[in-house]
Amino acid sequence: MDDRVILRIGAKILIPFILLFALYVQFHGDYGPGGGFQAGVIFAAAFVLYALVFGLGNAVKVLPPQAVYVCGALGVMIYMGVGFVTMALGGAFLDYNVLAPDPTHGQHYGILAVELGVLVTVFGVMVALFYAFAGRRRLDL
Amino acid sequence: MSQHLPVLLVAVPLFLAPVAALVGRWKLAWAVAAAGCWWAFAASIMLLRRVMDEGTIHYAMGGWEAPYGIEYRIDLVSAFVALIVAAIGAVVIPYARTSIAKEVSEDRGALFYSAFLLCLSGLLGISVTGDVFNVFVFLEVSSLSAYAMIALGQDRRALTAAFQYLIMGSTGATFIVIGIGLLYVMTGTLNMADLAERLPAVSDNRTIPVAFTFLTVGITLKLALFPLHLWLPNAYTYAPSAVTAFIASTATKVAVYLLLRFFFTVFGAAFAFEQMQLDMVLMPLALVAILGMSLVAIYQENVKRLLAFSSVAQIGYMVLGISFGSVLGVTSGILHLFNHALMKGALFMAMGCVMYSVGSVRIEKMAGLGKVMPWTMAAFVGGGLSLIGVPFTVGFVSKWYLVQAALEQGMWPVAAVVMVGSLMALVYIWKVVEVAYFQAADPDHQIREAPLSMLVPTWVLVLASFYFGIDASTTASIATRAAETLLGVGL
Amino acid sequence: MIDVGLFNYWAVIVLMMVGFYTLIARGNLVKKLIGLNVFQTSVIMMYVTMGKIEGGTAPILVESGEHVVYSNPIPHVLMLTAIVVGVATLALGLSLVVRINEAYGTIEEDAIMDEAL
Amino acid sequence: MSVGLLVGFCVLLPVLGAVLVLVLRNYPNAREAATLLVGAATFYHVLGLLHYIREGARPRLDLLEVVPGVQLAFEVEPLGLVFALVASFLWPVTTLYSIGYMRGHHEENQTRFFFFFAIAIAGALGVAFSANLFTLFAFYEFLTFCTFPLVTHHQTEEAKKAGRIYLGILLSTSVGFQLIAIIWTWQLAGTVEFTEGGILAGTASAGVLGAILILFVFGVGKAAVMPFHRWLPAAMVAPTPVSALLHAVAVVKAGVFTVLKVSLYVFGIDLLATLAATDWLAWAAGATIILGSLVAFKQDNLKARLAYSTISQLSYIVLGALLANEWGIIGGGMHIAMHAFGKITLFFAAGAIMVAAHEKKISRMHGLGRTMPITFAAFFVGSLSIIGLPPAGGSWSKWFLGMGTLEAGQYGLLVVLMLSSLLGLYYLLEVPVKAFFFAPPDDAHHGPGIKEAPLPSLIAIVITASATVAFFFWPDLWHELMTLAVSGGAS
Amino acid sequence: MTGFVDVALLILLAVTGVAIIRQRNLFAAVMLAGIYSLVSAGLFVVMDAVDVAFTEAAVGAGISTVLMLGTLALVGYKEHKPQHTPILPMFVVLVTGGILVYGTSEMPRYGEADNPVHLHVAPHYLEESEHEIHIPNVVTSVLASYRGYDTMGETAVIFAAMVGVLLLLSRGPLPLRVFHKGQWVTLPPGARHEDPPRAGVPEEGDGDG
Repeated sequence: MDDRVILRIGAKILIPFILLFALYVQFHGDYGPGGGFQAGVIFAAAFVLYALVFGLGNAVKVLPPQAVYVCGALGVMIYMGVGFVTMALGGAFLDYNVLAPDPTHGQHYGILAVELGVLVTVFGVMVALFYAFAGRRRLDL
Repeated sequence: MSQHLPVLLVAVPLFLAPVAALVGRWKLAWAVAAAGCWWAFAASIMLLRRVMDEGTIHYAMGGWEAPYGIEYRIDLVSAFVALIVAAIGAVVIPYARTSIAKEVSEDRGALFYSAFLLCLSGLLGISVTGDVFNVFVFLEVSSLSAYAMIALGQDRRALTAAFQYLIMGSTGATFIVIGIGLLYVMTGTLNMADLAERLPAVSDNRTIPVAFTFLTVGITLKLALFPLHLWLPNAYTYAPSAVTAFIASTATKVAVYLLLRFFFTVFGAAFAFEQMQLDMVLMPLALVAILGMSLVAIYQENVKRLLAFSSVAQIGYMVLGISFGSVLGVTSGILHLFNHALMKGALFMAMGCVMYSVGSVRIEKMAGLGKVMPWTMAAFVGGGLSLIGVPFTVGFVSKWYLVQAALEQGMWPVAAVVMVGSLMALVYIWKVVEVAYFQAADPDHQIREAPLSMLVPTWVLVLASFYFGIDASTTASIATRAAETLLGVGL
Repeated sequence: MIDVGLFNYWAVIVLMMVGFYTLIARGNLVKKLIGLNVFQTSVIMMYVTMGKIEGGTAPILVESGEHVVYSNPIPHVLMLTAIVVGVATLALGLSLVVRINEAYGTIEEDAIMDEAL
Repeated sequence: MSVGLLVGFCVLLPVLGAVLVLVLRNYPNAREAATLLVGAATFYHVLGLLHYIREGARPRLDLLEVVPGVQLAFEVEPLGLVFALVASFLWPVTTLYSIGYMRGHHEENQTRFFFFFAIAIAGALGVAFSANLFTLFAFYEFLTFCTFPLVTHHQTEEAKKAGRIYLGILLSTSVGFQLIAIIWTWQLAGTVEFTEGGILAGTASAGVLGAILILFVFGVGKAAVMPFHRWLPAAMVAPTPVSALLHAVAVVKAGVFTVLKVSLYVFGIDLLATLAATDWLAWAAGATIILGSLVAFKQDNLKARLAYSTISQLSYIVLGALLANEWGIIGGGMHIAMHAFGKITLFFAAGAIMVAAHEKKISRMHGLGRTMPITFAAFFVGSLSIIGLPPAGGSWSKWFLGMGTLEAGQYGLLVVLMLSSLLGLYYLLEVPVKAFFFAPPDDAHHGPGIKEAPLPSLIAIVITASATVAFFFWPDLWHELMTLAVSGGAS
Repeated sequence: MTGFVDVALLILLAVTGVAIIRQRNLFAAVMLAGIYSLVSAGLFVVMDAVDVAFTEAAVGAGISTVLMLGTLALVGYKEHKPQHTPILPMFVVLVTGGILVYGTSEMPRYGEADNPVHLHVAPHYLEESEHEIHIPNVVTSVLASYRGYDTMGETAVIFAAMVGVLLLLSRGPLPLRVFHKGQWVTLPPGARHEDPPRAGVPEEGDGDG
């Protein structure tokens, strides 16, 4: 029982840091290694840790599966949405130059937006995969 | 809007895929999927017309010019293949509404239609892209969704079939990635046109032939050319009917397109046929596929399985056409790609109707169906006639060109094999027809004709396979022009 | 410094074949997927090897006056995509394995064949 | 209506008739009346074409281009008109006969019967009027498929087996040989249009052209040159009107007509005469003539005997084509008409015997002539025509054929013709002789119920028998048309 | 120095790979696969591919391992002894490997700056990215902008994986539908999958499906 207490407290301390790290990876992706994909995986890892320590039931309460699916779908839509927006603004599909008066600013916004899309999708999908596998009760043979 | 058509063709259905997954209710998801499919169909028609009028269309993604960015490069071949894929999608989707609601549970409808859209947009993406790595990405989009859809079949063997497909498909994809890598290391580019320009300078290097080999083997796995076809019969047999109809008429066709694209655009016919002696490998395999797989088809007791083996044989026809390496040969390959999509789609959809009403597609269960399900079985006969290659059907047109291509090169034994293959088609189609028309139905079974929502799409394909068999000049001239584009002659 | 020459490629090829062998020779479905994973990881190594320039550094631009050699970023980009594709395939494959196990009670190819007969 | 449209209308009329049959399926009398009327109208319009032919015109109708350079087109020329006149005249006559037969025999599925019957006539007219090899092949195959439901009309195990043989042989020869020959011709000559004097001369070596000729002659399975004759006896399981019109006139004549047409308009007489293959094939036809007669000699079943007699007689026409001189062609063309009228009379009689006396075996027909004098008299007349004795039309065509062998210096073949006629003398005349002059066997069930066949059938028999005799005295129409065909221009 | 680390890591990878083949405890094999990914991530760092290394560590060693363990929890840990002598696979593998070695034998040597691969498109990115996109990490700029369309496809791939896995695994066992007496019926949960010849006769479930 003591182990679990340590585990829980450890996790409680660790999870905010993991989330923070994920955000760092997301937004520092322009300057160092990292980006939406890695950040998404780390985000998901935080929830996986939560679910492992506090049980799937509690994890599902914090983050209902439905929300996870929505994330998975939403990210793709964000990414493609950027493409449609650039198109509406008169550029080619995913031509970020048109997002701001200054092309390099436009590139920044665009990259930020699509990385966000990647983050949301990857996070959603990874947690959804975990839920799907962990949530399936073993049927004894 | 119209200058964005190339990307919208792919992006709209791809965007609608998550939408379909989100709407939740399966009927709504179906509507979203239908919108995506029909949009793709309309867009592909417009694209084909534009390509025919204006020539090759370029579209630079993100505004980055090739080779620095990814470009969509749509020539006649691409546009034609995209049209085939989109057309089949547009026909299958109304069919799927009834068929899938029965064969797959309704609560998975939303996800299913999402997967359907992903598969469609993946296949469309492959057919219009001008970047080799982009091919791989969209190949995986379509493949992953196809694996999942196949696994939804009611028989538990659908699961093993999907797994087998996944293993072989991923192996193929990995081979393709290796091939792309070897090309890249020698040229530094991933753009097809740029590759074509840079390859001749380095083609004496051992790396390029090996890259060629890996790409060929990888695509051949996806294509299910004998002897790498092992995944196909199970996958087609146990997948839900609508999925079989869609995958059978599109996935392998797009793989054939890839083969054409790599052989003729990227490597060039001279390299593929003179340096690599491609015809020496492909032609025997194609001939064995035609004869061997038709023979195996004759002995099948499950009609979907029978048609699946017939598909492997028909793929042999397409590859045979390509292996001639001549304009006429490639024309026949492209033409058969279109024609086979029509007829196999019709046949598999007819079998879906049987599955719907009878619950099985084993031959012995089809006794007397000619009387109780006249429209379904008439559609089967219609598609079957096309498979045999009777005049006024698309199958005849394919054979006309294929035999011509063989005779042009003085290979009359090859022409004979083509004919023997179609006679074997007669045997396996007739096997089904006899049971359906000459045996009495089991009076205990209350079998009704399939609903109109399934019959109409089936008949659309049957009639199309007659229409394009009677008036083949449009398709034939497009195919000829496409072949000329690929081989770089007559321009 | 050891001159690696083409050794790197060949070592990677050996690894690839280890994965490929596991993929096609083993009857256990999970083992097959592990093999696929190893195979794909090794392909990633092949690409990354192509992008390496001796004495170069990671392609993250630094503000400095002198000339810096950067390794080729393109293979890295491609392989990021490939890794994602790999894990996607793996996830789908594993879910199929779970369902196969439920339907057949085994994940061994031979036993499944026997079951199916 | 322009002449070209008239040609199309002639082919379309039977299809309209078929539709009428479907519409009127619940009113048997109206249904049959419709067939009769449409039949008469068809003949009337075909006859209308005669006038243009005599003027040297070649009415043509281009329907559409199926593949670039290959058209679906009709063109009327004298030889085709011979066939069309025969088929369209005998159609209403056979319908008349069928009314009596089908009702007298209480056959099921009469609507389907009359429907496919009309469709088959459309196919035969399509063959007759085809302007090129493609159109000919298309209608040839069409004819095969739409006669299949007629052959298997009874849907018994026996019918199923016969249907397999029928379809199997006709399709394997046409697809396996004929189609290759057509595409080869297209490859060499660049056209498949029927042209005066042929299109193949000078395009390839004599060996290749010989090979194509062999492919053509054996590829036309409907001409029943041995060893591809088995389908014809098998098809005899069909109701007798089918045997009468289709398997004595429309289908088999479509076969020999094709051979004649190919000889005249694809090879040309001059080229044909120079090919070594022509001689060998002529002997193959000669062998079929003798063997067919010998086998007919041994048959006790009347319809089977007539079938083998047909096989033998068909080879007369094939032989006429292969003699490669004007005599032979004229004789062959005239024999299309003469044999058609003679043989249909024989089949009508055989059917009448079946309906009235339920008798199939010749050995049990002793004495029947006394109760069915008209039928057996007609049989006698028909026999004379087939054997080639006056006063029946067949003597003319045989005369020309004989002259053809002399002209060609083929004395051996002349002996063959003589020998076969002698055999025919026995195996055909045996029937009326036994019927008129032998006493009925003691155990025969020729009870008091037996009388002549139903009136409509009897009328039909009388019409064809009288025509047979009339053609002896007035063979001018056929002779004139065939002379036009070989001379190639206006009279 | 790099060369030495390089070789050492490759040898380690080879050892791990062979161990994976030989290991018949799937749990151990999965762990070894995780180690394999981790070591390869190290190799990627050595070869300047820091982004790839990061991802490989997170995915290969992280997510993949979790998913595989999740699967093993459902399907069991033991691999059967192979029943066939793997002659054909061995042959295929040797041929494939042989072809690859042949193909690489004339390839540009490892790490040289004037290889064609470094001369064509990559320099453009390294030089122009600075003012076209203005972010230092060229991998990010290529990934998200120059080849942003690929990355969009990549998100679609993972989304496809989610759709596929949910189709297969969500909401308990797939309801089983069979054709019975002229219509399609859903079987009660727990019924067995049936082969088509017997499909018309739904049996009572015995709880294992």
